[in-house]
This record gives sequence, C-alpha cells and structure tokens, in this order.
Amino acid sequence: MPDKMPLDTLLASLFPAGHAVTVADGLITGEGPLNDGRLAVIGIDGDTALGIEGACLLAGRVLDVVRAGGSTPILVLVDSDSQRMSRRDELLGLNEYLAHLAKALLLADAQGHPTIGLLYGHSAAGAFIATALATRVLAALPGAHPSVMDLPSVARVTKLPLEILQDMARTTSVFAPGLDNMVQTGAVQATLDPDRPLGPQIAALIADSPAADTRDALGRERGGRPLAHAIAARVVREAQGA
Amino acid sequence: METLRFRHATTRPLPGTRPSAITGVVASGNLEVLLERNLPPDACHVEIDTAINGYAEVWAAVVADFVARRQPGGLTITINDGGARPDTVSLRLAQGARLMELP
Amino acid sequence: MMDWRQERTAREARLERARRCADGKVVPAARVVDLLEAILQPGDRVCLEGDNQKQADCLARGLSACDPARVHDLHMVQSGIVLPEHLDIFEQGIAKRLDYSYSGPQGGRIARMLYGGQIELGAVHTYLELFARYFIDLTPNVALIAGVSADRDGNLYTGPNTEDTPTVVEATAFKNGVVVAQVNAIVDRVPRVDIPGDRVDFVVEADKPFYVEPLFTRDPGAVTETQILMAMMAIKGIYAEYGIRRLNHGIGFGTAAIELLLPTYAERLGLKGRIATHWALNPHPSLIPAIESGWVKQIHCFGSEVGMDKYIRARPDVFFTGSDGSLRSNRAFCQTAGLYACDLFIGSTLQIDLQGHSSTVTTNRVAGFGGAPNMGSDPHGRRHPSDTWMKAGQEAGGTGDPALRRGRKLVVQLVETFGDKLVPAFVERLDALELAKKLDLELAPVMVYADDVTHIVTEEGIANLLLCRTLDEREQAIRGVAGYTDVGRGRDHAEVERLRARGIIRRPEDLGIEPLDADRSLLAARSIKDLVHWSGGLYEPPAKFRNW
Amino acid sequence: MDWKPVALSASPLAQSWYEASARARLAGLLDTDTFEEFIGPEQRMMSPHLPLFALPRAFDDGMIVGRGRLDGRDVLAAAQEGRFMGGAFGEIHGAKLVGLLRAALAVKPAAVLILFDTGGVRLQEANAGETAIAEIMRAITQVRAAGIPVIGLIGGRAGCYGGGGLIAGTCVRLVISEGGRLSVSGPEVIETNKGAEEFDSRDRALVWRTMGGKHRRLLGAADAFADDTIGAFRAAASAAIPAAPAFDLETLEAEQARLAARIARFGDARDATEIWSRLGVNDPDAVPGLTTEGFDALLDSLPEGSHDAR
Repeated sequence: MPDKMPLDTLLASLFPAGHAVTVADGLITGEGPLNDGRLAVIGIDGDTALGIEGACLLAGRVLDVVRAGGSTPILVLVDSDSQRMSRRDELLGLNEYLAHLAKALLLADAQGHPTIGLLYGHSAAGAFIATALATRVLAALPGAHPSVMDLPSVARVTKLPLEILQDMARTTSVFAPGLDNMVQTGAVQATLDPDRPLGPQIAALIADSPAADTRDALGRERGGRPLAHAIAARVVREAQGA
Repeated sequence: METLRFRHATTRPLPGTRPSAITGVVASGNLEVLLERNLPPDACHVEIDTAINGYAEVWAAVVADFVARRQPGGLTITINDGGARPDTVSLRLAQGARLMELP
Repeated sequence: MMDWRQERTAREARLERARRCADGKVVPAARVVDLLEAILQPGDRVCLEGDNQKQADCLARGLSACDPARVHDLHMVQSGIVLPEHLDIFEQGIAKRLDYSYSGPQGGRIARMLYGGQIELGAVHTYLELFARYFIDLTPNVALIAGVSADRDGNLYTGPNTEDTPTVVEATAFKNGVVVAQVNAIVDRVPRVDIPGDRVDFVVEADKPFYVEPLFTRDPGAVTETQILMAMMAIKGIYAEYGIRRLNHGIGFGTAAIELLLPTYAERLGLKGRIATHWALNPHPSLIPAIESGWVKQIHCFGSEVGMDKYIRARPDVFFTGSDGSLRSNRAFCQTAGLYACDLFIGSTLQIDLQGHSSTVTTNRVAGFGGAPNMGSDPHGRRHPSDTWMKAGQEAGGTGDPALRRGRKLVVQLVETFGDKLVPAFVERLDALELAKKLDLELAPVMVYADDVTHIVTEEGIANLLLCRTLDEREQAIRGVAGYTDVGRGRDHAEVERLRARGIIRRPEDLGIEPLDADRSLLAARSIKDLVHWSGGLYEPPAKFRNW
Repeated sequence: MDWKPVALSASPLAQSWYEASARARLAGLLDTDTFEEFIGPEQRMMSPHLPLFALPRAFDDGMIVGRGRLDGRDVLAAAQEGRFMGGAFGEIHGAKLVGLLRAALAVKPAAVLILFDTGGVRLQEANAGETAIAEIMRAITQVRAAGIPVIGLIGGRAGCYGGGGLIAGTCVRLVISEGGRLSVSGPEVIETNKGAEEFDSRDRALVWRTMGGKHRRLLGAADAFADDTIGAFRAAASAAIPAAPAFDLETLEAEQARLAARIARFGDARDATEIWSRLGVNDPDAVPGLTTEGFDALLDSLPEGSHDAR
C-alpha cells in the first residue's frame, strides 16, 4: 500500500500560492485560493477521532461559508479515526453532532457551495459518514484506507476465523476494508493522481460533479454493490404506481 | 445452510382468497414463513432454507403433520429458518394458514 | 463409670479456647480465622450455612483461610454448595466429606471434584431429608450461620431470609454444638428475635453484608409464546379441572407465565377465588399482579427474594411477617407445608424418560435437588382430604372400599419438548444414569420419580398419567406429548389417538384453546418495570433486572 | 365444565411497540389496512451476500417500505426489523430506504416515517451499508428541503445505533419511548474499545440513563416521548407532522447554537442525573422510575420546551 500523503504536502500541492489552512487538535479549518475564487477547507487530520466538540466546530465553519453567500466550494480533508468512543460523547448526544455536521455539508451543497471530500488517510464509521461521505463528490488519494471495521473485529462479531475472512475479502468487496472496496461500492467516486497538482484536479471534480446522488449507479457499474441502484429505482417505480 | 423441499397432495384447497401472507421473523430460534396461493388446489409445496443442518427428518414430520391437519391445498410455502424449534415451526405454519384464511 | 457429659465437656473446652478471640460473644471480623481454628477440631461435622439465598460468606472466607494443618478432614453438612469457598475447602484439605442438597451455581465444579475424588460424598439430599438427618445422624458439631444483626447477647435477627437458620441452630445448639453467627451489624436492640441469644455462642461482625442471590426473579420480558400456551393449558386443563387452591410453583419461566396469566386469562375464565389462593412459595415478583388483583389469600415462604422487602411489609395480610413488619420465612416449615398441605406442585425439568422419571442433571453438572422432590412427591403420611386430592386419587384407580383409598397429590412437570440448541427434553435414558455410573453413585439423581408424576404438560398437550392403567399406556401417553423429539416421533399413532379419546392425552383444541391466541399481550406484566408499577413502586428489583 | 367465552385478541394499538414485529408496528401505526408494501416479500429480494457467511436471509432483508395513511394523510413509511441481523443496514436493506426517500420527492407525501430498529451497519455488507447510510442522509435532507417532514420513531429492541443514530439526527422530528435507545457507539462497542471503566455495558441502568428515551427527550435529542404502545407512537407521529421546521440555514444555525450551548452547559457533567439536575429537575434520581404521566408532567414543568432546531 502506498504511504499516505502528509497534510503539508497535500496543502502545498493544492495551494501552490499559499493558503490560510490551520490544524488544531486534529481539526482542519481555513481556506485557500482556487481558480479565480476561494476554496473553503475543513477536515480532520492525524487519525483523530471525531467527538462532539470537533463536529460542532467544523459544522460552524461550514455554516459560516453558507451564511456568507456566494458559491465558495468546500473541501473536506479526511484522515480520521472513527467517531470518538466515550461515555461522555454519547451522554451529550454524539449522534446529533455528527448528523449536524453532515447536514451542514449537505445544506451547503444544496445552496450552491459544491462540497468535495478528499480522503487522504484513514477514516471509519460515524466520522466517515459525517464528513467524507456527506459531500457531493468524494475523491481519495492513494494510501487512503477507509474502513467500517477492521477484519479482526469483523471476525469477533461474525465468529468466523480471520483466515477465512481474509480469503473472502480478496474476492468480495462488500465487507472488506480498504480504498479499492469503497471505490467499488461507489462511495469514493475518483482517485486523484498525487504526482500532479491537486488544485486543478479538485477544480475538475467540482466542474464535473453530478447534482444527483450517483453513488449507487457507480456501485453497480463497478460491481461493488450489484443491486442497490436497481432496488432503489424499483421502489421509486412502485411508489409511483408502476 | 441446508435447503429442503417437500411436495404434498391435499384433499382440498385452503379456504380463503388471499394471494399471499407472511409471518414470523428470521432470528435465532425463529423463522419466517411466506405463503402464496399459486398451485393447483390439491397440491402444497414447502421449501425451507435452514441455518441448521441435519434436521431433515424432523422437518419432514412437522410439515407432514401441518399438511394433514390444515390441508393447505394450493399453497407454496417458503421458509427462511434461523434455527427454530419444531414447535415454533408448527406455530408459525398455523399462524400463516390462519392469515391466508382471513377474509 | 460412664461419662455422660463428654460432648458437653468438649463443647466447654472449645468455648474456652475461643474466648480469647472474643469480647463477650462479639468477635471482630479480623479474628474470624483465629476463632474458627480455636473452635474446630479435625473430623468435625460442620454446617457452613449456605442456603438457597442467604450465604454465611464471611465465615466461609474465614474457614477457607484456616490452616489445614490445624483444621482438616471436616465433614460438611449443609444444604447449599453455592460459593466458590464451599468447594475450595475440599481442595485445601480442610474438608473431606460432604452431605448436601443443592449445588446449582457450582454444579459443574462439584461434578469435576466428585469425579476426581477430591470430595468424599455422603449423599445428595432433598432439603427436608438433610434437615431430618441433622437430628438423627448428621448433627453438626459446629454451625456457622448468617443473620442481619445481633445484639451483644447473641440475640439474632435474620431478616426476611430466615430460611434454614432455625433448623440448623436447633440441631446444633441443643446437642452440645457451637453456634457462630456472622451479622451485618451489632446493634443495641434487634428488630425482632429470630434466634434467642442463648443458642448463639459467638457473633462476628462481618466485613460486608452477606450475599443474597435473586434466584426467584423471572423477567416477564423473556416469557415466550410457547410458555404462555403451556400456562394456558395448565390453568384450564389442570388448575380449573381439579380446583387447585393450595399449591407450590417451581422457579422456571413456565410457572412465571402461569402467575402472570392469573389476573388476565384465568380471570376471564372466571376462576378467581376458585384456584391458586393459598401458596407455599418464595415471594416471586411475578406473582405481584395476581396478589394485587386479589387472587391470593396467603403465602408462606421458604426464604425471601431480593427487592421484595418493602412490598411484603406492605402486604401483611398475604405474607407471614414478624412484629417488626418484615417477612419471616422458614425453609423447613415451608417444605413441610409444601409436602403435606399443598395439593399441587408444578415445575420444569430438563429431561423426562419413557416411564416419566425426570431429572435436571446433565452429564457434566451435579445441581443437586433442593426442595423440588419434596414438593414433587406424593406424601404417604397425608390423611386430610380435599376435593383436589380425592379427585386425583379417584383417577388413579384402586380397588376396595372407597373410604380406604388414598387421595393423590398432583405433581405436574411443565416441559417444552426441545430446550436450548434443539436439545430434546424427552429421552429414552436419563443422563442421570450416566452420571451415576461415572461417579459411582448408588442412586441416580432423579428429581421426581415416575410414580410421583401425575401430569406432563408440553406445548403439544397434557398427558394425565393418573389415568394410565398399564406401563405401555403410560409410555404412549408420554410419547404422545413429546412433540417432534425422537421419543415423540416414535409414538404409536393409533394408540395415542385412543388415549386422546379417553382424555388421557388432551391437545390444546381438546381444551378449547387456540394455540394462536397464546400471545404476550395476555401477560399481566410484560417487563420488570410493569411489576414495579403493579406494586405501586414497592417492589425494588436488583440492578441486573433494571434498565433504569 | 362450562367455560366462559374468552376474548383474547388485544387491540393492535395496545400492543407493545418494543415487542411488536416491524410489520405489526406498521400495521398498527397506519390507518387500518392502508399499508401497501413496495418490493414485498413475495419478490424475494434477499441479500446476495449473507449466504457467503452461511447466514439465513429474510425475504424483505429486514427493511419494509411502502405507503399508507396516517389519520387520513398519505405517508410513506419504512420499518426496520430489529430481530433480523440486529436491524442492520445491508445493501438491499439500505437501498429500499434510499428508494423510498427518492420516491417521496416524486409523490410528495404528507410525511415520511422511519421506524428505526437497528444496531447500525451490517458487518457482512459493511461497505454497502455504510454507503447506503450516506445516501439516506443526503436523500432525507432533499426530502426535507422539499417541505416534506421526515419523522423518526425509536422504541425497538435493537435501539437506534451506529449510522442509524446519524440518520435519526437528520430527521426533523424524533419520537422515542423509554425503552428506545439512541446513540452512535453502543455500550458494548465502547466497553470493548475503551474498557469497562469507561462504560460498563452490563450496567443496564447506566445504559438507559446515558442513551435511553427519557434522557434523549430531556436533552432535546428527541422531540416527543411516547408510551411503549403502538397507539402512543401513532398519536405522537401524527402530531409531529404539522409545523415541522424547514431544512434551511436558519434551522441549522439554530441547531448549531443549541448544540454549542449544550457543550457549554453540560460538557463537564459526569452523569445524566447531573444534566437533569441542571435542567431544573428537582429529583433526578427519581426520573428513571417515573411513569409516562409523571414524566410528561415533569417535561411540562421544565423551563425549556421543545425546539425547532434539528
């Protein structure tokens, strides 16, 4: 597996003319120039778990962009752990904070601020859903390794031997961790070329991004989710009386 | 997993006109039973997907008793089994037949 | 010259040795080991109070900390083998021989130790049987008992879990033995005197309150439709049929289902006041709805149940309570009541064979008996008639002058044809026989003997064994309710139909019960919280049963 | 013997929501006989993935979707069966809900109702389940933006965990019962990852105090508290349809303020009882034992009412 691209390198490639992106407590915020305008940036760095404070802060930045108007796109950079697993986070309603962050991104996109996720490291579970997966288009850099759950944990829950799961993972993308598998399900739409400047690649993604959610169609094309698209379409048809 | 198929002749069709019904849930020790009225009135087919292997004889007995008691002519019965005990299977089959008989 | 006071002299020597550990009768917890080493002599018969619920755990820890060089080869005579220490002392060489009744929580370990020869087994008893032997040939030299509080004179308050204590003390104190009580607190004045102080030699203030297991709490949330169907059959086909007023229930979910159906299903059948009015029973939380609905006249208890204290205090018309207001239980008396004054016992079992012998033994566990065999047996010493008893006696047949016929106690086994993991409950041969062979026991551990069982209730129907006239009929009656087990599928179908025509086997439809009506909405309470609400907040379930 | 006739069938509305199957919940929740299922069980659209794990499949993959009426209003509804695979999101399970939400944009029902009962993502189909959850959340915001309220009902055996908790947080209104649990990481997950000192998953009282219906309602994480009956959920769902707030900047800014204020006010609380106390509850320890009537009265007495910030 290729190494993950360090955030500094990524930002340098993205904003060769400099930027105002900072990282504090693993949370990325700021902006930089893109084409003639700006690109707002939020995200999570350093395999950091996403808790209530982080989600709240990032959501606030997203809403700031929406409030300011215009059509500034928002880039969500992700190298996170899963959601923060703690009694305190759950006591205070972590599900609301994560959902709020996702809603903020979805609102932004609906109100003319295209959202782009860029997965450059790890991400998992609730943190993944609330950030990268809540964008209009999700790209990844080689070295990214999203996972819902690692195989040893899957083995524990399913009570299947790890070796069998490892075998199955080679032929079945639907449950196994890793970037390729998330590409196949359609969750990650594109993989970027780390050797070319990232700015133009991001700009191209924004220009080409579909307004509708095409992830299930991609999953069918790529074979990672053979049925989802057809099932959803069938429900729509039946609901319309067909 | 094991798939079992049984074909029975009945003396009469199951009363009622409902085309289909479903009862039960696939869970540990439980099962779901789907009943469809799509066969000739003197036939009943039962197909079972079960999570636990090696109980074909018991299934055969449970299904035969159900068919003898209820005479579910005309029905295809399809079962997804999560390892239910025979008495639970009997209960679900009876529940299913009653649902199909409802006006 | 005969010395008629050898035991008395020996007792005084023990007390003399022990006095240096005590301030009067009071011994600090830190000196328990010293105390026990001073009192105990090799080869003593010792009752380390381990009841169904209450455990003399501080004294048990003390005993297992004794020096095996000084304290060894004890003969333990106690009803419950419940705590790990109860068996540790055999591994340590402190104890050697064992006579007991019940070992549910330690069933696996005791089987291994018996098999490995670490325990010299006398016998596995029923409670009453062991209590009886306390007065004949197993009288303890030393009793280590538990209570809630004591005063400095040794007057003992046992709290609601009096259980075995009076019996153990009676046998020990009046036959030259030494009685040591652990209590949660030494007080100036006990709330009531359960054991008078002149029967207690030493009182140990325990380092922590004694342990009590909530053995009788069944979460209504876990009662299944099958158990409800069987409860409906039992109520309609047995309780109503025989007019059962005086009874004892086992502790399984099947009997909990019956308790929870009394205020709903049985009430709609018009049975209130006609059945289930007088009980020998621990205070089952699942009986609260029936009590609150006015079904229950009175209950005498073997022991108490965790969380029921406040409720019991508020219902003195129903329960036996002391001047302090709290429950007074007594295992020996309640067992006697269950044996002689109840017309029905109903309980679950794990295995039934073709004759009707039933056992809760599996090849790897020795759970012992407890009280079920006393409840579940026909007392030949009974002489008072009741309609129920006489009707059952009549069904059992017999010849000669009717005034010379006995009645019969109803002993009902409530059993689902398959248990967990599709293990059949009906078998050709009991696992108990394998176990007896493996452990070289003279008697196989049978919970209820075939000649005591009168009815078997399964989800397939009720078999009335009283009406069977031959062994073959009996076998077919059992096969006829054994469902899809091998035993059940091995039935003679024609014979089973003949038995059904004679009312020996009754299916739900024969009783006017539609199995599809067996629904959890029939339960008077569907959760522990419902029970709390029924009790008006008086029932306080232990944490493991709460989600609040 | 002469038996009294016994009427045994309880009203479907009196049935326990917690105990009822997903189908029974839908049947009782909606006006009688109005539910029409999409991709019904007879179509046998079952998971193509579970057989690889030698696991039994369900005809509906644990997700039932369709249309019906609630107090005469046309609604779309989806129900998870918590007993099948813990109600977890797999490929088909998730896609059915995605389709239902997309259909809502076309048929414009009065509301979309989601009857949650889920442990989160189905591990055997983890990538498909996770992606479906993202699609569902995006679709919910689109449906809400079109002025159609999406209402979540939580009171099933499996609770509402993992991605289910995030989907719930995307709904405009949530109805929860005492037995309902709403959270991201479940107690066992926290215990496994962080140890029993962080969370003792066997301490049931702690679980419910931290994640259960009463706490979520007091915190404002749910909008209505329902008794554990199908009838009570029906009434609460119907009442939630009118006057649902829009999905716009104003609503999310209000939510931002609400959530930020919560951290400021309760961020140092060790236990739910501390939060309840600060909310103005006189006897926090008594809250878990309160009956529904008692709890409703408590809610009425608290200074903070309901909010439109979700």
